[in-house]
Amino acid sequence: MTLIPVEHVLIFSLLLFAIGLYGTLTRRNIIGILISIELMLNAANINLVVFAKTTSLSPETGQVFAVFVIAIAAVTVAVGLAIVLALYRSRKTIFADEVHLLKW
Amino acid sequence: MGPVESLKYFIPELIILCGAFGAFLLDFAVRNKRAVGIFSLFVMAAAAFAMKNPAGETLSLFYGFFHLDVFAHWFRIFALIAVSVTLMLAMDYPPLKNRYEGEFYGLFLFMAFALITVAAANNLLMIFLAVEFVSLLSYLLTGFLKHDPKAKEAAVKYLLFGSVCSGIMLYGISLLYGAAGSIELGHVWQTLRSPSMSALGTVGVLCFFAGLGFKISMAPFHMWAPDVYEGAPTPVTAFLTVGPKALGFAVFTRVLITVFSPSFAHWGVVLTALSMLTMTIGNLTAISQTNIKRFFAYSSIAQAGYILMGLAVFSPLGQNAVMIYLFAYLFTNLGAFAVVCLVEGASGKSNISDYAGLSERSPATAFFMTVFLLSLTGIPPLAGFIGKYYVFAAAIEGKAIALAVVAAVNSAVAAYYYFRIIRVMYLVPKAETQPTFGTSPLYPKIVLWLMSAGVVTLGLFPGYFIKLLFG
Amino acid sequence: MVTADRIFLIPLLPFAAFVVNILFGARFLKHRAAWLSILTSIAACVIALPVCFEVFGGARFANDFAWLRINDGVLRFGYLVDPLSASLLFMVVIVGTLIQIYASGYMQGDPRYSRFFAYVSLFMSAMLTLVISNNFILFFMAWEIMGLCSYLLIGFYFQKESAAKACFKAFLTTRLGDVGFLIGVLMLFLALGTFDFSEINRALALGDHGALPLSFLATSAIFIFCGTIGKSAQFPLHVWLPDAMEGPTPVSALIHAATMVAAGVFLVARSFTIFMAVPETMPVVTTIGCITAFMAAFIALTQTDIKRILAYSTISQLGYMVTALGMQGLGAGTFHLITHAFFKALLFLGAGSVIHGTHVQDIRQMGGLFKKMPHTAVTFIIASLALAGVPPLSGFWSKDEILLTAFASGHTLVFWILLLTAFMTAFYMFRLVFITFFGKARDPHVHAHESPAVMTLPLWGLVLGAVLLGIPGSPLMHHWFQQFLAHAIHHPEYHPSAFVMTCSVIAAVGGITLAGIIYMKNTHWAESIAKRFRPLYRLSFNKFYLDEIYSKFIIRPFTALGEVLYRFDAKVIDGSVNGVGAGAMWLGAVKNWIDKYIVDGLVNFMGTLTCFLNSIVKRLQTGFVQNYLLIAFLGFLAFIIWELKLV
Amino acid sequence: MTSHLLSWITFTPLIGAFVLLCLPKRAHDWIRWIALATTAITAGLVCLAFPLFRASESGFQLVERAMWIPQFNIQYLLGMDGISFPMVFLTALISIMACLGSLAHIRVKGGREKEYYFLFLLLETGIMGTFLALDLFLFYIFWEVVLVPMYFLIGIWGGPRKEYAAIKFFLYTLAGSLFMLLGILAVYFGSEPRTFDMTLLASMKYGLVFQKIVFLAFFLGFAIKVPIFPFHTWLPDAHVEAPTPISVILAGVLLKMGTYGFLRFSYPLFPDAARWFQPAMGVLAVIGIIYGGFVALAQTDFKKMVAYSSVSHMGFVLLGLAAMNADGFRGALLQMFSHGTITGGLFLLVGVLYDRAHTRDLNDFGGLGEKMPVYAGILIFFSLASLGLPGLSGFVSEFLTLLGSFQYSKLMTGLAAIGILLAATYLLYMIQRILLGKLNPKWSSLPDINYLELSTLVPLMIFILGIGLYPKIILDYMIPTLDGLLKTMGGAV
Amino acid sequence: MEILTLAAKIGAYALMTGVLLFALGVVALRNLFHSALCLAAALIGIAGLYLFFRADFLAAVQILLYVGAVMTVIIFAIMLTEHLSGKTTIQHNRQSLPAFLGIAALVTVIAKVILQTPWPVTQKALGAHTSVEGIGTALMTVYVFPFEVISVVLIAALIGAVIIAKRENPS
Repeated sequence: MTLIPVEHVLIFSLLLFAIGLYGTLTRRNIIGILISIELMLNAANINLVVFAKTTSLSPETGQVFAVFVIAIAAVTVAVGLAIVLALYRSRKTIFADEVHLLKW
Repeated sequence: MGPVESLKYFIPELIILCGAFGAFLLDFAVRNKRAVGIFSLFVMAAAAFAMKNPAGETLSLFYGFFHLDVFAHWFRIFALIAVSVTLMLAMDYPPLKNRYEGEFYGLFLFMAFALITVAAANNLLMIFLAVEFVSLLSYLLTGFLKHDPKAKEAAVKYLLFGSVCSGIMLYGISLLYGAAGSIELGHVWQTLRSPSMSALGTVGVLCFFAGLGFKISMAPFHMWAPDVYEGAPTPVTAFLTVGPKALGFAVFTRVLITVFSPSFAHWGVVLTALSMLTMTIGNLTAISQTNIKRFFAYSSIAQAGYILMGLAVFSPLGQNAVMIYLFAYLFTNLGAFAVVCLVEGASGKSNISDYAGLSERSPATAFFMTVFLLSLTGIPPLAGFIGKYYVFAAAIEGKAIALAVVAAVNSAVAAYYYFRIIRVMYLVPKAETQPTFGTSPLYPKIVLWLMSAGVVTLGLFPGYFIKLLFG
Repeated sequence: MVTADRIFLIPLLPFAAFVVNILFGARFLKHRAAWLSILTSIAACVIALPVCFEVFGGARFANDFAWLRINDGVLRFGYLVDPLSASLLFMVVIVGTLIQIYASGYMQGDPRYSRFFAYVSLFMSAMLTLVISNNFILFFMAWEIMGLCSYLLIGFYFQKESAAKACFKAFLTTRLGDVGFLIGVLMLFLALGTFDFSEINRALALGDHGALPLSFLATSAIFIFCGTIGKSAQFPLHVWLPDAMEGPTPVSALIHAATMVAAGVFLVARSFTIFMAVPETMPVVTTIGCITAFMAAFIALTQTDIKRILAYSTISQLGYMVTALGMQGLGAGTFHLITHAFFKALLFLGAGSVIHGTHVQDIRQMGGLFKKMPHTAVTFIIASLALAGVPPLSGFWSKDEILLTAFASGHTLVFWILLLTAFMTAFYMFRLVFITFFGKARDPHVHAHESPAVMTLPLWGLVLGAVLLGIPGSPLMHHWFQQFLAHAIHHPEYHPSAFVMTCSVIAAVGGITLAGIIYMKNTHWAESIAKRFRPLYRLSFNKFYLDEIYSKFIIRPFTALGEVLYRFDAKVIDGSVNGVGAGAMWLGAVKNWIDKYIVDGLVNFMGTLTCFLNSIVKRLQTGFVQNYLLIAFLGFLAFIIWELKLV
Repeated sequence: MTSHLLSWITFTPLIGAFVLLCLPKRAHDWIRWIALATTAITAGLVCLAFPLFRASESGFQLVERAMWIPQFNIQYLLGMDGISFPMVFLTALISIMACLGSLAHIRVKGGREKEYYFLFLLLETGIMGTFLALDLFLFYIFWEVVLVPMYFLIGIWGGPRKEYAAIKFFLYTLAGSLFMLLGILAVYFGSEPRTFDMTLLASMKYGLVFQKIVFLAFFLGFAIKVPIFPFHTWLPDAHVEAPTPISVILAGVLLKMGTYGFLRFSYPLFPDAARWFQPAMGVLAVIGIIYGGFVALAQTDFKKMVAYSSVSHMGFVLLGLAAMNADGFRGALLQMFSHGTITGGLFLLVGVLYDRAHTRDLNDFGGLGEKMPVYAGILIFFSLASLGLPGLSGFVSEFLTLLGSFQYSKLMTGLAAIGILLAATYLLYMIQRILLGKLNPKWSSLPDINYLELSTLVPLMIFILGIGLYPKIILDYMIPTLDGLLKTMGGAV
Repeated sequence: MEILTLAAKIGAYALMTGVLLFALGVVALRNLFHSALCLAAALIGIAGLYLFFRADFLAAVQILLYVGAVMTVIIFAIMLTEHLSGKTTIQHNRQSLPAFLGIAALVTVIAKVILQTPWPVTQKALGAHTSVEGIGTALMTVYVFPFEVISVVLIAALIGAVIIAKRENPS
């Protein structure tokens, strides 16, 4: 970590986060959106790991946090896909802009 | 405090956890799923019985990951009430019959546990974790009725919106963590005080707001709420309008009060703006609703705006205001949803037009609904008024005149749409086609009585509650 | 403290009659209602007349009690019987009683007989209160209640559209003056700090005008005079009195000839010290009086309704009195007031008798009634002579006093106008007399008969007054009456002048003669004269077009303003509020929400704005979750940019 | 009972209301009689206050004090003085009359009597409490409590546009009172020690700017209730649509809550701001008087005309308040009382006619004086009282008001005098159109007023006449308090 | 050492670039399956970065949990709904432009903030080495409560997910 300035990694993770966010905003496919969310979570994870190695007061904190985030991400995907499958079964669509019964 | 010593203070939560697993087991064993519900209620009662007010001292259980203080205590009581009432409503909710009813109760017990962890979360990690826990359970419960396309749509929207918001929040958390080098809120506060960190603090905290704002349905992160509330099964909607929202506020309060002491008062401007925006949008949109659940969704957005007033002024009074308001809102909104459940149970629909002539079809129900709506409007001497009084008082004390005026105007607008329901119930004659009310099911009725008792008592003797909550 | 006092009974007795009659009259008393009123009236007479004579002998009565606390003082109500009020009291009780006796016959058979007497009793009570009141507020209260009675009695035959209109007009027109009166009184209070007559007189006598400038007092006096203009039917508010003749004739006699309308003159007399303190107000009074006197007489020349002729004559005579007061002739004015009350009441009663006997009011349908109604005719002619100012009847003496005042005080123009008016008075009165009582019966459908004794006896009673009452003020008694009044309020006096008397007699006799020539001998002359002086005739016949002018320039704009404001209220104030957003409304949303929310529900500021915003905000909720996310994200971004002070 | 007399006065109607709630819906007679008895008992309790109340003292009497919400120093604090006593008495009086008026009227309106009387009694409690509360917080609560039953009473038993009128009334007043709440809170936080206690607050001094802002906040709340031009538009609608007894309460008592608020709170708490706003209030008063008069003139609806006449007459109250001197205050308070009785009576009379003819169009009537002589007499009586005929209470109050305002501004008084003239015009015009003229054959079978209706009107007439003839009887109760108020405001008595 | 360092540095930057490219592929590719593969590649790249940061444990978790478990589930879901993920369907909605502009602004702003901030890098942290063992101990001691909570989350969520994903069978 002495090799690369922390800012560079942070910019990298920011870009990754931005790409993920862009995906969530523009992907029609709900699975695509979920994938994009994974990118966002990973961006945050990179931050956590980098900070664990640079600014953290105790070395484990960031990494342990990252482990929890990965776990939560996995659960989110599981729950998300379960819901998407249920939706797919009844509505025959997995496009986010085709589910708009509820509005106004 | 280490894990072993902590356990003796952790008994209520353990009861709930064991109860949850027990409920799943019981679900296999019994045919009448209602028994599971009753069992769950007993679990909640047992937990409540086991709870002790830490009264003044702060217990940092599990190395500080479970931060039990008076504040957390009252929010876990809040969570228990919310969950128990939801259970009672669910037990007489026809669409849930024969659709994994037992699991539903079990999940709700987990939800109770999740809410308690939120209340006791005192660092960035636990906040993220606990909030995600609540969120995930909420997505699942929203989509629980699989036969209902609306429910699934709601779940999907909830999931997507919630995940993105928590992604943003997590990003903010990571930045805050990096800046402070620690996940303790106290450290974060220390760090952010230095001027060079203020820009980063801004970004981090606003990211944080995104995640919490989503929970409390604060504008502009509120837009999921109407769709989800409309689509979700009614007892779940009832729960969602109070439970996660209140706990979101709990975290919000904790973060703001510990992270931002009054030296961070410039955040007050942002919060003031958010508060005004939230209540205005909620109120403006609520006016034209035709579905009662959606209507209450917007109403709950507006209520969130009022509650934010308490936070925006950064004062002890404001902090208390949030709590009092939430309790008032708890009784009121759950009561109102009990009526919604009853009407839905009788007519199978939840349109506002289905309430026509309710005062003749079921005078008691209409009367209770009126009480709750008046409380939401903030008419004394009901609980809602005490909440409103508190937030107004906090605003005036903090010299936030503009905020107070905007809130006052908003309250007047709100009165209009709350009275729309009253109008429909009392002034619009019932249609020929509407079914008559049979005997109302027992549990929602109990809820009605309990909640209205809460609304009236809190309204008439707020002094007692204030003393109870804040000593 | 209220002390039991017989003088308090004077107004209270008729009031008791009113209460009993209004509550029980219709059901229990029926025709006995009249007797109750008359009895209380007589009782009032019995109490009042000794009091009057005591005052004539130099006594003075006053008593009061606290009625109301105003500011840091106390407003005390009570009575004050001084020479001025004693003379009025004397006249009112006698005339009032006689007219009520007459009315008991005249109103016989009316379905609302008891109501009538209730009203009349109330009127008597108010009039008596007014006369003996000791302060302006009590005076004003009585004054207004008289106005009410006038209203009720003019509208007594309310089924007639014209009567309904007339009472409305009468009340409103006088009310206009009353409001001025009230303001004047308030100003006076501000200047002098009291409402009490005695205290006002005392203060002014000492030259104490209060803290405020004298011009303030003058303004106050003018405002008070407004009351007179309204009540005594002075120009320009005289229009109500002729219409007031829609009421039963005894009412016209009592209220609209003898007493109430004279109260306006009495008001000026009552506040004479104020006018004296600010003499620059006097010309206003004189001018108004003079115009009224002349104009009304001029109009009376061409009228054909017997009661209207008398009404205009009343206006004209009231103008005379006001003119006199304006020239500081308190004695002359009051003297004429008293005498006039008797002979004008007599004239009206006579007219009533004629109407009662013939059932018509238009003099062109009458004629030759002298033989059929001898009592009526004789009394009527005596009264006419008195009015015309033929010596030695009372009218002559009082009118002469006024002319003398004008002449001697140097108001030459006024003198000549009044003289001309006197001539016209004599003319139109005898035009009336000749057409009505002499010649041939013009309308074959009219079957006249003499009235019963209950009606004719009061006529004779009044004749006594009309004939004799001139004496106390005449040179024969060395102007006893004027001097008597001067005890109380000092005012200038003049020596009788032969020139003035001569002129007066010539005018009277000339008028009568001319009327005789035209209407007895050469009846066709009337028409040719009318033709020759067409514009003048028209002017007179149409009462100077004043009603039309008022209607066009005052009443219609007035009501129109009400309409306009109402529309303003409904559209603008309510709508302002609706319409704030109206300019900027949004495409199709507009109609939608107007229909749905405005028409259906809330029509006010909040409503409009709210619904308008609602239509926008609601549209953001598209149902597309990514739209939500985008909005949330952009909002989030905006807050970051704002909070980082990048904007 | 006398030791907690004010509480009994306030809550007796509430007790009655809950007794009603326990009765079965069909027990109509019981419901009616219990409601009536409750109002009568309340009135009796108010009468009990007469021997206990010392009229010559200016402070609060019969005070009841108990800590309610100690955290905010909020007290249950009731008290009565010369300002509230007449109002409480008026409330008791008008409530009985309105209840009597309801007996026949609500039956006609299609039942739901239990709910009706429940709300009616709830309303009475709210009004009584408003007039008796001395703690600002408590006052606000009662103030708001009044709104809700009113909404239902108009909304359920009202005329054709009842829903609109009800919600309009509700929203207008609620909006106003919310601002008042902000003002109350500002006062609370501006006080040292913090308190809502009226008696303590009045002795505190605030900065002028603070006073002005808070005065405005209170003003909004009170002005809408009065209603002061231009906040009056709810009034015609509410009055016209409300059922007769409710119109009576509305005009008779409810409007007074606004002007009462000025006297009780705005003036003693913010005397400097009051003086600063004096011209503005005067101008609004005059506008109200003239405007209300003109608009009343243009009405063809009987009830609407009376409603607008209220705007005009309440303008006199405001004018008296704006005068800020002894006579003005006395006039204003007396006008509040007399307007309550007079307009209440007029609305009852409108109801009597409407119940028979089912129309209120003035142009539709005519000549009823012949058919209904007693009614005609009473209508004329009340109209005359309304137009300020001397001898009736309206005159005394208007006279005092004008006397007071004259000392303040001659121009305003002069303009207000136009209002008197207008009152005469529209009232007589109304009488002309209803009672005089030819009888419209449509109405040839209208029965005259009956004894029940008469019983609602005669007591009011007695008060109108009594006060008109000898105003001292009531003014003696008012004057010490009003003089005290004036002294605290720094004016000379 | 110099060369090694340089190589490591270049490798790290290359890895970052690669991850970003794959990430772009995730959001930009039409075929969802390809997107998923891109995601897998990006995740592996990130795991590499973790190694570079000497977070070996995390790298392992990343590979095992993410690439192994999560990706499998995702690809399974994509297969199930395959005919909808095909090339023919438009895969992006119409708000690309505002989203892009907004995100560009966000990146600019936050990048500026990141570069401005004086990150409190401590030598202690730089020098610290966290072993797998250390993390395990931490999870079992200090972080025992969150660890337990996350296990409850897993159980609860999986029960829920199963119920939701099950076919509707009215029993």
